[in-house]
Amino acid sequence: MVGLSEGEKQFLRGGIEQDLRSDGRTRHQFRSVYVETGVIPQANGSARVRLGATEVIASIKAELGKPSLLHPDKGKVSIFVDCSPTAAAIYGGKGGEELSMELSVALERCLLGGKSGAGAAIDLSSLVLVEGKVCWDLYIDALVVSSDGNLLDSLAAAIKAALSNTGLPKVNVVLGASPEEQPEVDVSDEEFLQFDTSTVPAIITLTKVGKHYIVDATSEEESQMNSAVSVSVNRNGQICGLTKRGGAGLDPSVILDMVSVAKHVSQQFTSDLDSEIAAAEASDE
Amino acid sequence: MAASTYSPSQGAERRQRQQQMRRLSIQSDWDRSDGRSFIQCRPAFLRTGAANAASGSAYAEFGTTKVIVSVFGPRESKKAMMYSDIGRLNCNVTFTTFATSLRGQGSDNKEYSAMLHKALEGAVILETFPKTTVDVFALVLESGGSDLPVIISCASLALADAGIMMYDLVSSVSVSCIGKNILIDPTNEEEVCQDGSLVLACMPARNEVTQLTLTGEWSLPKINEAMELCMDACLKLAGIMRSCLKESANLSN
Amino acid sequence: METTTIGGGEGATGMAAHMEVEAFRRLFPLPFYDRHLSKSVRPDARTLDSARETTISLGPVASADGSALVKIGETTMLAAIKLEVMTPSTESSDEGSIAVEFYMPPICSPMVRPGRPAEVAPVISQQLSDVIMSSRMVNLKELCLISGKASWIAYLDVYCLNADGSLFDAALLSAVAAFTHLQIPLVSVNEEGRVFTVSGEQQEKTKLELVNKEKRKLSIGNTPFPVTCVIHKEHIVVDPTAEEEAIMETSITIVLDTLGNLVSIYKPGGVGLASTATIKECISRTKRRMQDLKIILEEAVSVMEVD
Amino acid sequence: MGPPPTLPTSHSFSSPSPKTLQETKTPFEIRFALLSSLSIQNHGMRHLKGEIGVVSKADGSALFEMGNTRVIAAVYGPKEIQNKGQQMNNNEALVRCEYSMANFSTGDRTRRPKGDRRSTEISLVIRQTMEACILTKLMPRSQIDIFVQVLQADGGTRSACINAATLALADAGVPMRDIITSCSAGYLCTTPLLDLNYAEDSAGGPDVTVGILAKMDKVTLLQMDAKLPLDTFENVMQLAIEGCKAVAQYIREILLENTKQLESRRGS
Amino acid sequence: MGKMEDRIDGRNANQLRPLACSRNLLHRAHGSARWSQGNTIVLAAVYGPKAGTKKGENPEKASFEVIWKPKTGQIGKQEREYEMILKRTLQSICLLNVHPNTTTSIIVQVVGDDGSLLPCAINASCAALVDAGIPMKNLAVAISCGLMEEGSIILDLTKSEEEKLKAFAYLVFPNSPLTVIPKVPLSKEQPIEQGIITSVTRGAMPVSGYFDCMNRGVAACAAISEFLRRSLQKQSSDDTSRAA
Repeated sequence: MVGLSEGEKQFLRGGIEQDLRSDGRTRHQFRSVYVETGVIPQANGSARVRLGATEVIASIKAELGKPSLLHPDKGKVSIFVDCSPTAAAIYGGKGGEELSMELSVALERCLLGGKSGAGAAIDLSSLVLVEGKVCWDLYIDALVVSSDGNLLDSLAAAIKAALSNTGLPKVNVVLGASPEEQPEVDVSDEEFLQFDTSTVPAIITLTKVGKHYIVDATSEEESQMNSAVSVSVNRNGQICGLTKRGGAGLDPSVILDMVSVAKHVSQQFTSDLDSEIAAAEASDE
Repeated sequence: MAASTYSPSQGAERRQRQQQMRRLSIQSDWDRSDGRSFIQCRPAFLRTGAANAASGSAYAEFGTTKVIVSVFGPRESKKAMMYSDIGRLNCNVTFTTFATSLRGQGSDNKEYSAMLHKALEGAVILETFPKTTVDVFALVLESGGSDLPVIISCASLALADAGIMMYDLVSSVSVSCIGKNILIDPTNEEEVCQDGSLVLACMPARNEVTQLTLTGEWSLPKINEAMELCMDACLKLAGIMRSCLKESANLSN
Repeated sequence: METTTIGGGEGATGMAAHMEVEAFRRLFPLPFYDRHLSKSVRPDARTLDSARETTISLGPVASADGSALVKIGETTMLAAIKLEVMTPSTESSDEGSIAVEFYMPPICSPMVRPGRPAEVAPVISQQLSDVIMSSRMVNLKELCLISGKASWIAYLDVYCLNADGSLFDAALLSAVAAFTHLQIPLVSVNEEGRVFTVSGEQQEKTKLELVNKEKRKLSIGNTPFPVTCVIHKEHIVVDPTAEEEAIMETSITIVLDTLGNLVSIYKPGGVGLASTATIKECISRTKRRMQDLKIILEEAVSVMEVD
Repeated sequence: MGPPPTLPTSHSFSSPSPKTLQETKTPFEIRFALLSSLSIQNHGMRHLKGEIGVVSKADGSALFEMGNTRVIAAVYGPKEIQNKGQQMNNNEALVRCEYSMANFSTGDRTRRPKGDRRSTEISLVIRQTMEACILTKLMPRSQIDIFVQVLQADGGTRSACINAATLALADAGVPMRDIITSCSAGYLCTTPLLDLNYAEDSAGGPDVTVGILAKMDKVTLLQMDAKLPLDTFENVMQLAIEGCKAVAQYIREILLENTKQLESRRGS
Repeated sequence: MGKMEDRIDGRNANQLRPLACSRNLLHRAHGSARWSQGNTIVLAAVYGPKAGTKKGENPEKASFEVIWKPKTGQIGKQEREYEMILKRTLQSICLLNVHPNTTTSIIVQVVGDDGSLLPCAINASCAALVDAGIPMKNLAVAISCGLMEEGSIILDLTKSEEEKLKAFAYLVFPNSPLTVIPKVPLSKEQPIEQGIITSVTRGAMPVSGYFDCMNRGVAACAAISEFLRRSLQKQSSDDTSRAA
């Protein structure tokens, strides 16, 4: 819903061509990232992340549940993204559902790994308390409060920050005598287990405008895109997920080039994000 | 018990899957259950004109994956839609209740609908039908693995059958990554125990990728290898699709 | 211009001389059909009392316990049955049950859009389950596994893949064929009281106690066969297409079973009235058609057995 | 989160130690803290916090906190009417309102579908309340969208939403005849209580929500559930009106501060 | 007339439950009627004709929509079927060419259900259409006929009878102009020329049984239509009439 005049479009495209974008950034430069943790007191972990004028909140809630029959040795994680109509009027009513679903699916794809669980950012087997009986169900709820482009990257960053803010209470499980009996669960309210978020990847979306690709596009820039590729890269430089958006086709070699650029950019972004998270955690204490 | 009724085969299936998973993760070399090699696709059966009520339709059968796609239009857009000087593409994917081994709800699959839309929108020349909508409706009769690629290929065939202008046919193939191996056109059992997957839709004649999704952990060279494998298979599939279209054109003459 | 479809007879016939057939068909559908019917022939070259070519193929859906694909002309129906286990109610502790659902997915007709189910879908759904229950085609006692503990619930889902008239006929025929094809899996019971399937080799190895060794097939008695007719003036038109149904609004569906009993006479309103003579005529058409359908179904079954 | 601002006026409303509530982490602790605050039987209002311009792309936006209840409001418009069918009257602006709750806004996580009964009702209440103060006649053939998003719900969400919407409308520069503020009051254990939190609200006593046009001193919104004797009701309502006035005072200060900042920015 | 075996409620096989019909009960509706057969009570309201037809309807004719409101709970498949049957039945008795491109809504509220619900709803809607002044060719009269095990027929079934019987049929007949002229008996030699408008059956029955139902149904419908006519003709302010 960005209405740009011909002149403005030319200005944007010209800037990108000359590696100087309208807000003064280079093509592969992120906007400054701001992280605040512990913003939702009733959640187990939460964070607010701001990238320029884009603002998202992520909250993690953990509930005790039963592992699924197919994977008795794994906990469950589900991700729900909601686009608040406050962020843009078109998200009102049912208008935001499609985008919300698309973002949720893209995040699940990037964070939860393959069907066998390989490459998952969150170690699902660490969520199991008693195999086949008790496990943690993690509900990751994210809300887009204000939107100025690059929602997916911001959401992934917010989820990472919220996960590092998460403390799961220590649980003592006493199994019943017979297999049908519900096990007794004792949830500690003093001891908490921290989450290891070093494996959580960062998502880098490269937006192709003209011949060039840019990272962290604003909504003005996104309106000019031909196509975009979101790549999730973990600390080891492995690719953990990839989604293409936008209609125009891409040459396979271009995609591979974009992936390698994303890999390169991710190192800087991940370290920036990590230090921001650490700072936020410190101030939160 | 959560549900009041249940399928008696749940337990057996679970055991089977666990066995399979154990087997596949240990060995590096094994035979696929249907006797194919790792880089061999299932035999594809394609037909146009499956439902005559539609402007164009196609039926695709890859192994046990069976899909019907009907295309309606170009026809009047919904009243609530605003004016648009290019056409709209509306995609909808539904699974039958008996498509999967556990009885489903038979509701729309929003995720696949969105993916189908993304895979096709780059290929359809929307400028040729301004103000109107082309509806692409897919029904998965039976799900036997690699459902999305089959839907995409079948849909582009149905679009061609309906005479909708496209830059090129879109063909789509997926691969599964299990252990060290890359398997093309995986079946359901293989998909369940995959470590990663890559779905690629492309216009082979233009060498352009219209849709690419990837899950699991991949290194750059491995992505390269998988993409090449897919592009190659897509090219072959497009050939089959083309001959299917020619055949139906000859028949009608 | 007067284009009322009811009274436009004379004007239309007058104009017909200078008009292309397709244009006449579109503009004056009713006179178009009137002229055909007066010569006892239909636009698709059928006589009034002949049905379209009907085919039945069994077992197209491998993931279901029983399935059938039925085509009557262009109308295509896919029916599949999945068996699940339920705890029977206390009133009928030795009976299973059947849950019928009829779907018209958007692929079947340009009139159906996603999210808005077709108006007739729930009606046909209800009609199907009424007829299947009325005919007592399936003995519900045969669906019992362990009296009072567990019994089968057969989920019958019928999908219309292409809608071109006489939907109920095709749907009921596919449902009957799917029940004929139904193969009940071998099951055993574990210590928690849950029923699970047993494959052949497993059974040999472990010597599990089987619950239903004999009851693998349902004995289908009293198969119901349907015929839909359109009543237009003095004509009775058998097996109408979608176009014929839309133009000549009065339709009547008759279901007879193999014993010659009347399972259903379904006539939901309509301009034309059905007199005793008309109904008798329809019944005799149904009897004739039933013989054909019986043979088609038997052939489909014998083809399966050869395979 | 900035330092909690102290309530600027009326000494009679003491802040019910918001610090302790904010520092808590787990749902268990929160519930415990809430229950203990119940036993204090505080007559006062929870601490207030307002912030203007939290959503950059909106024409006007604001964050409003009442204790642990925290909502965001965004205003889009006045703009062209999108759906002509909704236009009731050609001479007035069309005001629309949508209320939504974040999944994480309550203690028990529930996935709530959009447009359930409760949110439709609250949307309607907010819309009607705001319509009373917007000079709709000045903007014929146009539409104003008000979106309120609850980030944290701890009682009195209606009031918080109305207060946030007032701030957002002012930020958007929508002409209003007065500012509307809202506050709730209840009656528990023979004591009238101002600004109920969730635990107090769910105790089952009556809950009176009042909205007033602050300067004109008129009540535009009055809702109550449960039963209350008439004379007690008057007391409770009076208390709520006092609360509204305090909120109005605070909102005025925020708006003044905001205007000063705008002025200084323009001046520099 | 077969065996005069008494039924649970003391009626004989041929006897209908007490009928009652009152009209013009609702202020806002253009026409309304409440019809009861024993404990089965249906309230029907008619709104319209309103301008325009819904998508998919023929704009050259008047169209109808029926909204079924069950006594409790949500509308299910059975109710959707009833809506469709009711709509098509009413369409067939109204003059569709008088108000082309209009929609008339009929809202059917079930007040009590003790069997023969669909016939009762048809009778109620018919009376409501008359009350609203919708142009009609003739009235429709509905009856339920049950087939006993030994072949005899009972009329106007209660819910428990519907559940117990092997087979039954809901039949709708037009009230032919014949009944306007009083005291012309429907003799046995005279075949039912006008035929049935609507037929819905449950359970398997021999073909002859169905024709027996038709014969008995048409006779009973003559009585019902006589009652309907009398109650419609009454212009008293009270507008309530009761059958003996």
